[in-house]
Amino acid sequence: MSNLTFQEAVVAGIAEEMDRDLRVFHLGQDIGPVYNGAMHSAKGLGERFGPARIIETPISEGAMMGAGIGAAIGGMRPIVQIMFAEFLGLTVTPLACDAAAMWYKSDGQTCVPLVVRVLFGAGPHRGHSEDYQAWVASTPGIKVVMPSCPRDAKGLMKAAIRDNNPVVFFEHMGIYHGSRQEVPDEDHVIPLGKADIKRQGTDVTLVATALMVQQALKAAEQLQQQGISVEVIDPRTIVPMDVDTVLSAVARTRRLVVISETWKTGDPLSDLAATVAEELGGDAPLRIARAGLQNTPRPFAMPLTRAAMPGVQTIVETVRRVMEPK
Amino acid sequence: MSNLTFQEAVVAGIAEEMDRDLRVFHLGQDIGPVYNGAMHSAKGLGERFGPARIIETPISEGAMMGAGIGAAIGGMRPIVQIMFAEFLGLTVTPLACDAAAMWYKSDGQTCVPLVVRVLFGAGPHRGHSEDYQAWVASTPGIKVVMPSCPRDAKGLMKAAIRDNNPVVFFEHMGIYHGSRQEVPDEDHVIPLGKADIKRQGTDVTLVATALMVQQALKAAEQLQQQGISVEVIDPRTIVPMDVDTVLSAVARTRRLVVISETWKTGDPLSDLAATVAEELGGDAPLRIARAGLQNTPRPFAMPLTRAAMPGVQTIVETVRRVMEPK
Amino acid sequence: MISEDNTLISLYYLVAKGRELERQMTKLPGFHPGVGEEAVVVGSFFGLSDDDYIAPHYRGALLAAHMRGAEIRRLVAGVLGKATSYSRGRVRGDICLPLKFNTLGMFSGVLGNPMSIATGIGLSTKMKGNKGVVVTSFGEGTSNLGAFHESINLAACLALPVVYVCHNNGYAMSTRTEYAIKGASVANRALGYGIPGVQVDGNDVVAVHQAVQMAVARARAGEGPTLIDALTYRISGHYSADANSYQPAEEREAWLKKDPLDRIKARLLSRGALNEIQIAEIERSVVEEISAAIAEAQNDPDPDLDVLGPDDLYCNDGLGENAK
Amino acid sequence: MISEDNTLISLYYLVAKGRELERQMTKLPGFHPGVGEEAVVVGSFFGLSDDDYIAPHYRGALLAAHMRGAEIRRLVAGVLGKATSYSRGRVRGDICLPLKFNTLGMFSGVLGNPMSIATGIGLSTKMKGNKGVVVTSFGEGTSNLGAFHESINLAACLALPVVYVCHNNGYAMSTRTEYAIKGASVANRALGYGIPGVQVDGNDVVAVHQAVQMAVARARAGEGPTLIDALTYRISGHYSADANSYQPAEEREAWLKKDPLDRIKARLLSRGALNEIQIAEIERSVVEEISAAIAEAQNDPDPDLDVLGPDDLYCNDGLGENAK
Ligand SMILES: Cc1ncc(C[n+]2csc(CCOP(=O)(O)OP(=O)(O)O)c2C)c(N)n1
Ligand SMILES: Cc1ncc(C[n+]2csc(CCOP(=O)(O)OP(=O)(O)O)c2C)c(N)n1
Ligand SMILES: [Mg+2]
Ligand SMILES: [Mg+2]
Repeated sequence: MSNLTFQEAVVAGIAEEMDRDLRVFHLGQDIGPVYNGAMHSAKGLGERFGPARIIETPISEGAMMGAGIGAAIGGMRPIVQIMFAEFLGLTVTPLACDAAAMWYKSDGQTCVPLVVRVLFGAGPHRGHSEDYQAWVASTPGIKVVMPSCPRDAKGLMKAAIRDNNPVVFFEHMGIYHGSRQEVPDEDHVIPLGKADIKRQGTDVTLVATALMVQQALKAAEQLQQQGISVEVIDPRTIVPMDVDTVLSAVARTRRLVVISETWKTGDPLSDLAATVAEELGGDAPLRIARAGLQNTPRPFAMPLTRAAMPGVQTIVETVRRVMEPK
Repeated sequence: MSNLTFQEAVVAGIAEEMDRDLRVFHLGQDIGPVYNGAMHSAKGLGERFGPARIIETPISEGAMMGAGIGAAIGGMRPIVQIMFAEFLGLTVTPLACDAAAMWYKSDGQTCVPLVVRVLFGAGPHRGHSEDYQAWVASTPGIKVVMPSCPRDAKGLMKAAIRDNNPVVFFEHMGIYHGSRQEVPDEDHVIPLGKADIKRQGTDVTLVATALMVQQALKAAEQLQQQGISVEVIDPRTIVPMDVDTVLSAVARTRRLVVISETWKTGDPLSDLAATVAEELGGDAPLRIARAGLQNTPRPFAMPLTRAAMPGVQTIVETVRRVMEPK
Repeated sequence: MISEDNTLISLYYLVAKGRELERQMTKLPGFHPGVGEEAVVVGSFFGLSDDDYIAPHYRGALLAAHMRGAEIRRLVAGVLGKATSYSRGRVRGDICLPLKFNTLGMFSGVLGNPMSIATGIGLSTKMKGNKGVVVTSFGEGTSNLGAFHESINLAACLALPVVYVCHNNGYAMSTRTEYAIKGASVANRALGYGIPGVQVDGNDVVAVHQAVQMAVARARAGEGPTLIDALTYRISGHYSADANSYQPAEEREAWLKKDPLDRIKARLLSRGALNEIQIAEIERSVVEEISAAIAEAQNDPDPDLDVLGPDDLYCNDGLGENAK
Repeated sequence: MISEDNTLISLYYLVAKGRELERQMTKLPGFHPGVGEEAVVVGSFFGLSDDDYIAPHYRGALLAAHMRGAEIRRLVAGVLGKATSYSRGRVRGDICLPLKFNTLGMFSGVLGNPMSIATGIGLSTKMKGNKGVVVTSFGEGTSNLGAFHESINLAACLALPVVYVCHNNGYAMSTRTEYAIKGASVANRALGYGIPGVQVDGNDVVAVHQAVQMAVARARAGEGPTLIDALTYRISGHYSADANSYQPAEEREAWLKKDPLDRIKARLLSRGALNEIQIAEIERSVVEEISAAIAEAQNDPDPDLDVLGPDDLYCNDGLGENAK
């Protein structure tokens, strides 16, 4: 076990995989030993693996993505860092239109083992917080990972690197250099597509990702005091979504709360909520409530940024809503 | 009244607005009098308005979008054609990251009256059928229009051109040169954000857009024979979504069916289904069912293309599903 | 001398085959034929090794894939969406090619993607140190896309073994080159990237072949990418039904006089490498081969619905290793 | 002569003001200061008319907006997210500027967008036939983005009145220019678009001003865009906390000797346009002005939650007409 931050856990996972598999390499802007990547997202990798495997590029996200896809076709296992999720739009054309379709459309002639790293989320970095997760999650063939803690971050990164499909790996800036956690040193791989129940509960099933998981756990504490028992499920992988775990949970509680840091339209968790309504809706009572990012561009000033996204208070209120009879 | 195809109706709407407002112009690839636009999407406009207002560009979708945004800031009212929705990824960075946010973030210093035209959908053109509607629908500040018939197409295009916000206008290739419809000649503007009830019904509320509306109406006929009365609602505008019309309808029928030609994850109609579950779910019975595009890239061969998307048969079965007790 | 004759004969044979293929495919709806541009295709992809990769321009793509070992019948089946295609009908075979022949096509309809992806394949061959190269081609209209700029600049910075060949064929759909490119040439753009930019007569298959092979040698030697600007002309319409009436008669006439097939033929005759009878024989056999392949493909069955998947959306562990 | 002196004095005054602004702003966290690049900013945007538009590089953006009439106090309030900012705290004011001064900033954090949008503003001024021009600036690192290629090519094809000025300051974050650009210069890239590419000493405010004004005159005359490659050096770190230890000492020393502020000062002194006392006076006043503005901004209130909206997500009919 080591006591790591989210950032340290991600980098540790990458380093272990680069040791294990010489085909794995990292490509991005300013990820070398001089700058170590935005927010130290590649800390130490340049020094340790050198310029042949930690490759710096000009500012050209589209070509960087194409380079990752092509290198994967050519037999390597690239990790491409697109500094911020905000820049994903520059890369979706090669990633979503071509790479995501290659395994299926080529009928198995090629796979694209590619990891795409992006920073996102409201945090110390005052800007670049947009996630645009719908842009990658809405296209079949791309897996999307969004961890909420250091332990998951390392295990999921290792799984993403070993996966044979394009995987977009979201790293939340609000928890990046935050609280540490004991993370296994030995080979610790968390399969993509498996949710984790972060807290047991009997009254309400709450689903959230990344920073919202940490907020939800705080809210659950408060609600416990008020006699409401909240189960917190972290899908960890947004695509593929572990629908079964959520369905069996809500089948028990009959109450689903979805908390998201992104906009509701296009949010993969909205699709999850719709699926729950389809599968479990009928004559038996079923309550669903969602809270997400205010339906505007993200405002900048700190008080506005905070008020525009769900906080502990909003989460508590949303849970109380599904507890009231209707 | 004139008897027009979808393509003729769209072009007529554009021509009327270009006559009415000299600030309106059209920019795109091969939209001039020589080629008249892909699938004749700009038929006759080049000849009628000349190269000063029908502006052809090199293949550079990103710059074309930037050009439209900038021209709008500068006081013009551009219509930019991005030939196929499949190319939207090349344009979302200026469109979604910047243009969509300008009115809100500038606190009203500028608006961006811009229309973006895209062709999409399974049709005669064997390819370019992807819509990627989630890429534009998921970002607040962009309006998204997806008409299902010539009459709506003209009225909505005129409204889109008069709107002061970025509007992405989807033109379905499967109905583009299809059946004609009587379209008003006089000033016929259909407000964005208002759904249209294409068929009255009492048992089930069905929501669909574009080609799926036409399929749904056929299915509704069949179901009528089987004694099931289906109400077909066409939102016409995907963003902003006319949630109220759908809610009051489902409040009556307690049964919602959503039929979509796109993938479920990220589909704005999935958000609509989730909202219905939130608002109307509770102790009273509520049934929801969805059918969408198979969760893979779109296969090419005609039999596969057809089987991968909802057809009349799938729609009938989906409606029957919500009629069964559960 | 003999061996040079053999090369010329091979080049001629491929140009003749390409011409017949494009000619016959024009009769199918929605195809984007490359009549008149066969020399660029053949010159670009002739003489590569099997480990090399190619990412050809969509126009002329079938000929390119065939040069890599793909069967014409199965390629045409791909255009028609038949079960016998290399993807079993999953992808449009007119622009998307079988990767098992180290041949990358368009997995979507978006121009530019093959340029950046081919650049990445070049990165992998460089990292693996196996001296493999990548030859990719595209149209002059496509050179106005950001993908052109970013890809070539990245290849230049990392000294990647990639050769970029432009089909400078005068048009992008109906848009004339001089309307969309104000620079003196596409080759000029190489100056912005610090790599060689070479202009070549795209209707002279030998000239294209030599220029590309020089660039390939440079790439194999680790000296980085080259941009080749092959001047040619689109005799075909943009697609089957396009009458390309927008091409001025004189312009068209002038280019018809420079027909790449006639030129390589004349060269062979003047060298005495082949005589009229041999040429007539070759062209007859080519017509037969192409006609037969297309006829077979047309009679091939449509895919069954089991081809739909969707259970194989992802490449699951293990599979990836075996996949090409 | 007098009038020329006056121009020089104005240029000096702005460079001095810019220097002090950048210097003091460096003390705020997360700011991207442009110490050493003030001459490019001042030279690019001096002498334009109010109807002209500018879309400045994010580095040095506050000085650019101030040159258009924006108050420093409110601009700084924008950096701090205060209620008194031009957006009431809705947008990050370090890179996003008040459009009411015909000054376009970044409405997202994505480089390249201002280039293509500025190109479109140029299209509108051309269509309105009002002889307005657009001057936009960006870094050499940004010139590797597809947006650079597509925007300039489009402007060239449509002969748009846009001047593109590159802050060629040696670095993109920690990436050295010679690593990311193998071409001899950024100016070279103009050859690929058939427009003039002009290299200029970016630390000579007069030289930058003259080069830009020549390009502006060309644009007003309907002769289309120009690319200006202004060679300068980033004395600051990439952002406030960046120690830019990666800058070799000799390189830095050499550039410090070419300090743009010292150079315009020396010029004024040698011409006798100003004497030491006057200069000391000006610089004292500048320090006071900037210090006061920043202090005021820091004391300004945070926005109330009513600034959140979200009811004004869209510009509703009518409003658009009145909007700037
Ligand atoms: C990004 C993108 N924009 C537009 C199109 C539509 N389109 C298909 S072919 C073509 C012309 C391409 O011109 P060029 O690159 O010169 O190749 P050519 O057709 O002349 O062989 C266009 C505009 C596309 N497929 N992709
Ligand atoms: C598309 C995009 N890629 C990367 C970044 C992150 N980033 C911010 S500033 C910067 C360096 C820009 O270099 P340059 O254009 O030379 O301007 P300079 O910082 O030197 O003034 C980078 C890479 C970004 N904001 N946008
Ligand atoms: Mg061409
Ligand atoms: Mg720079």
